Amino acid sequence: MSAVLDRPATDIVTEGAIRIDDVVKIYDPDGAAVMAVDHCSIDIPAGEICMIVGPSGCGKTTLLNAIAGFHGITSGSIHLDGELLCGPGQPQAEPGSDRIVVFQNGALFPWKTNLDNIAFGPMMAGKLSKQEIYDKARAMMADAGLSGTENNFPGEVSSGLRRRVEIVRALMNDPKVLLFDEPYRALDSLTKSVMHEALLEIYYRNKVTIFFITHDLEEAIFLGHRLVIMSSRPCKPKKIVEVDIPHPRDYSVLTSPRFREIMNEAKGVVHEEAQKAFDAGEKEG
Amino acid sequence: MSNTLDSTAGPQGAEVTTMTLTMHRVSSWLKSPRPYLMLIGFAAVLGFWFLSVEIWKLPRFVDMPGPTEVFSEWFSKDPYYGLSIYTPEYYKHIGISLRRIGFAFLLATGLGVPLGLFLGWSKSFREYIFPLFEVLRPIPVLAWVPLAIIMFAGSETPVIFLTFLASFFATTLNTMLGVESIDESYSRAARCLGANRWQTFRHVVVPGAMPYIFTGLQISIGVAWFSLVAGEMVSGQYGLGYLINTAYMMIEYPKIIIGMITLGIVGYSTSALVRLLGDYLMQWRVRELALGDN
Amino acid sequence: MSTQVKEQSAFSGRDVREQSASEIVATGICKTYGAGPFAKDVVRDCSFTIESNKLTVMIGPSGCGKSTLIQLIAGFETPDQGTITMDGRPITGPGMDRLVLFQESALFPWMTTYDNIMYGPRARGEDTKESAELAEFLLNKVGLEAFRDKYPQQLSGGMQRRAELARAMINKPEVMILDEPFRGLDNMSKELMWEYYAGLYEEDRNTNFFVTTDIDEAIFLADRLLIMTNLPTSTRAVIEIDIPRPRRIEDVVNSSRANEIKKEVMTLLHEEAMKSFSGGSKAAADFLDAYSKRAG
Amino acid sequence: MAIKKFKDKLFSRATFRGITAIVIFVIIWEVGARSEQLFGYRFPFLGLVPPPSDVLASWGGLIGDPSYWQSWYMSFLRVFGGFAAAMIIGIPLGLFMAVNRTFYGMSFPTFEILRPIPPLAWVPASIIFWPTQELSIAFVTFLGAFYTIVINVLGGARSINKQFLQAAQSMGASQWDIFRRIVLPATLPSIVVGSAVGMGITWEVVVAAEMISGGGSSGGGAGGGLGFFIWSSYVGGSYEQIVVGMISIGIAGYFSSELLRQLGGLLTPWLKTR
Repeated sequence: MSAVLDRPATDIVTEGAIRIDDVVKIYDPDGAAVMAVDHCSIDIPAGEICMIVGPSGCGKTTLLNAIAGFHGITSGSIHLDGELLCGPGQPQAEPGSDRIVVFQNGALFPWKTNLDNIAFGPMMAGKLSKQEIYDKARAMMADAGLSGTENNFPGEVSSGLRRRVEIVRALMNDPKVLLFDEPYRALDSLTKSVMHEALLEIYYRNKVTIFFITHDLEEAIFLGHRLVIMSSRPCKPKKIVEVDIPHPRDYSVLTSPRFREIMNEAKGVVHEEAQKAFDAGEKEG
Repeated sequence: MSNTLDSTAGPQGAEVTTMTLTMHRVSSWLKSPRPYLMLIGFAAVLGFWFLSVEIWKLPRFVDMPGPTEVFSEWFSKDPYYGLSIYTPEYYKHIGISLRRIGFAFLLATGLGVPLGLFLGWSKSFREYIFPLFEVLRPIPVLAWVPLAIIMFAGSETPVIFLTFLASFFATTLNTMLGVESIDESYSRAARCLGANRWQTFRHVVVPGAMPYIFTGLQISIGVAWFSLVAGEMVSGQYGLGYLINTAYMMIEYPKIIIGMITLGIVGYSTSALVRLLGDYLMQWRVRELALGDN
Repeated sequence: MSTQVKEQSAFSGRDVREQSASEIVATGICKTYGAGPFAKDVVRDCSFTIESNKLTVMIGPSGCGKSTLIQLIAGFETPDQGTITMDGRPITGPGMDRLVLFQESALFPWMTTYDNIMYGPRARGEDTKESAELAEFLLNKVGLEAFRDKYPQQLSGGMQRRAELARAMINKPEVMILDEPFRGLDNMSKELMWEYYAGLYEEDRNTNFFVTTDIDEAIFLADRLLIMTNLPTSTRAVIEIDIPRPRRIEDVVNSSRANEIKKEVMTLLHEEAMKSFSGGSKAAADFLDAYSKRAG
Repeated sequence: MAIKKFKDKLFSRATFRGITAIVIFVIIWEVGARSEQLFGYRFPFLGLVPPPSDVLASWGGLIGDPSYWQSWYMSFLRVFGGFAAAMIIGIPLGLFMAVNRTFYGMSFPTFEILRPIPPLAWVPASIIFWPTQELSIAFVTFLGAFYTIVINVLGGARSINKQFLQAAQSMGASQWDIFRRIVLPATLPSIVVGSAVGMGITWEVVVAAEMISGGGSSGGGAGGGLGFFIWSSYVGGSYEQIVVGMISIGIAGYFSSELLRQLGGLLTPWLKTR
């Protein structure tokens, strides 16, 4: 099976290619320099689901924050569709609605209803009328199976539902890239499996580039076109695994032989890094 | 984030109307031992007061006014010491204290909340102002009394100033802590979604700090009463603190106790009012908490 | 199956034959919380057996009454109807013979690792040399000797769970009850913990009762698998997992037997989700959503 | 390492900014206070306040004055006396309320009804009741810290993670052992927080009580203290000394809280590891 043919996404999507080039990030909290990201280069074509796999606290989030523009990089450069986000002369990217983050613990505003949360981005941009925005928000909620929860506050609905609202909130802004920071970490594995399918469902309808951080290999293989396995601290790509299972995927994939093969291929590398972190007794991030 | 029984109770909870909810709470409260224990507690305190003062006449208690003396004065149409729920003077004291509290509290909230928000929001503003704030804060509000009398003319302004000062510190500090407590990912999310700095402030910082602001206001109203009473006892005309102090000087002891009880009731009511306002403004919290409650 | 083992178990220092029969039987238990309009059936007519010297794993959708069942078995609460017996005697309250390991780490934050492990013996007034030696032995066993004077907050998630295992083992419980003990760990540490815990279990084959929502975890660990229904909870099915021990992650992951079981379990849980949808559980709604899409 | 950190902090931008703001504040105060001399026009409010330079001079004169230090001593004695009493009675009471449901049901509503009455409103009643003025001040001081401590202990003890108690129970711990080794240490952080807040209130109350009983109608005789020092300075017209007194109380209050914080840190070493 050829990897290229099995990516229906890439030939349609033209925007959202990320080029991470030789990025280094050094933290200097108490005078003791800590290298979080070490000469990291990743090339993500538009419309790809790229899974970044590595043990907790290895510096994956640092990379994500650099793309989103939450903090700067020490050297190297990051481009989005050929345009410089950050690099020489511009250490920190400007956060913008073309790259939206879905946070680890969720960042729906608890003081706004689900509908207001989803309408937030366009309301801030102020390009559409309020009526148009809310119509669009309602329609998108209905598409994602969220009808009936419009006037609930995020704290009133299940955690799985909250995650879905957050993804819809991001998609309302027609982003080029979605950045996921271990969003399903706190969910139990049954709910998590449901969320994976929901995410793919949404992805098939709105093909955007997805940069997804995880430590869960099964999640990574199930969702991703490609796995970038990171070494633990400082963070650096250690191995890249192509997942040549055709999309659209469903849960039967999990028990397929090819899935197992890829799992085994990746597992050795991941295990080694996990063992390192396990023995070091690092606190989890 | 735990998916325990409580958090899945959402949909059913929504169908139960407020009415049945209240009914159920009341009936289960009446079925529990709590109201009866509460009555026993009250009876014990009142009984001890009554017995020690009026029946046993214990050594130090004899000088104290007993409950019958206090309550007969308080509810008398023709009070012996001239103060009861039927005399306009009683309401004048309450009214004046309330007016002072209201003025000082509104002023402290109006200045303290914005200041606290900016202190929490802007790092450089905090670095300039907060140390000064911290230098002034350990000075007890009441140590300002003489200086306040010197600085402000008349007897009304110093009292209001003292009350304001106490509230102001509590409000500002809590508001600042509230802003600092907001999870960074909220403001990051807002910026991701294209909000500018002002929009982030308006849609994230202000509502996010709200729970802390209201905790601060609860404390603020408490310390406001605290310093108001002190201020009224030292200087000023009328007010409940003044009532208590003059009653002591005129040896009209039952009035002291009436003043104290009134203070308790009025003080409790004002803080309940602040709490209600908080609940009204923070529907999202009320509804979240209600889920875990039943 | 382990009754033939003659030698002492290496880590608990206890003769394996001593604990031959610690069986817990639950018959027809019901439990309702709340009253009036808030009454909520959590467990209804639920029966199951935790067989002696086996690792029984209970799996069910999150938010079903599994944690309630643990409260009942541990004796912190009593069922409204039905009986739970241990070796024929009814369970009336918490007891030393049944030890619970909780969902989130319940290590006492104000005690160091060593003091935490020593808590049980000290609480019973057995602060003896033997206990201290056993504590040291267990510290070594779980690889925390270098962290004996650290507070729980200074340990990683995986280390906290190991410390908690040691704190439980020092009390030599007849039955160990584990309530989603590895929840919240990242997946890699979790898999390492599975192997670790399975290794401990394989050493002396005590009666263990393990509750989880993770299918892989359940299949990897279990001798017997109890599949629970959604609210109100009762036993849906029992599956004997005949994968030979000792088990290694790679072997189990690749075995076709494990895959077969996984499919079976997934189907059963799916049906549960369908049934309870009318009950209005949000978790179940999520399930139904995803599964119906998969079917259509 | 520690020295380096301290040095970094000392010369950081934040320290510089803080000091700048305080210096500006003092300058404004000085200029404002001397506005009548400097501009021939008295600034509102500030124009009536003694300038900091005079305050400093007056303070210099007081350093050698034993009666000034006597005031410090008296206030400290009252604060720590009242505070210790509040701890000794408040902590066990709070714990008992948390442990015993019946007692809680009986005492908590009464407690909540009495709590909104500001401690200073108790002053006259207290003077009537207690034989000496010293005791009545002590009582009001005690009351100030008492409510806060009880509420914090109660809240802390009632919010203990249920799993801690269940874990201990299933390991065969007795009720007493659970109380001693679980409830007590788990409540300790809230006790520390409660006492820190209580300490602040204690200073407020002591100062006020000293002012009211000393400077008010009751004819003095309470024997000094910093609150009385301020009041007598006011009555005597030496305004610089009022400010000296205020600053002294500020310093005293700050050090008492700091002492408590350090002590609390020693008692709860596990919190530092977070």
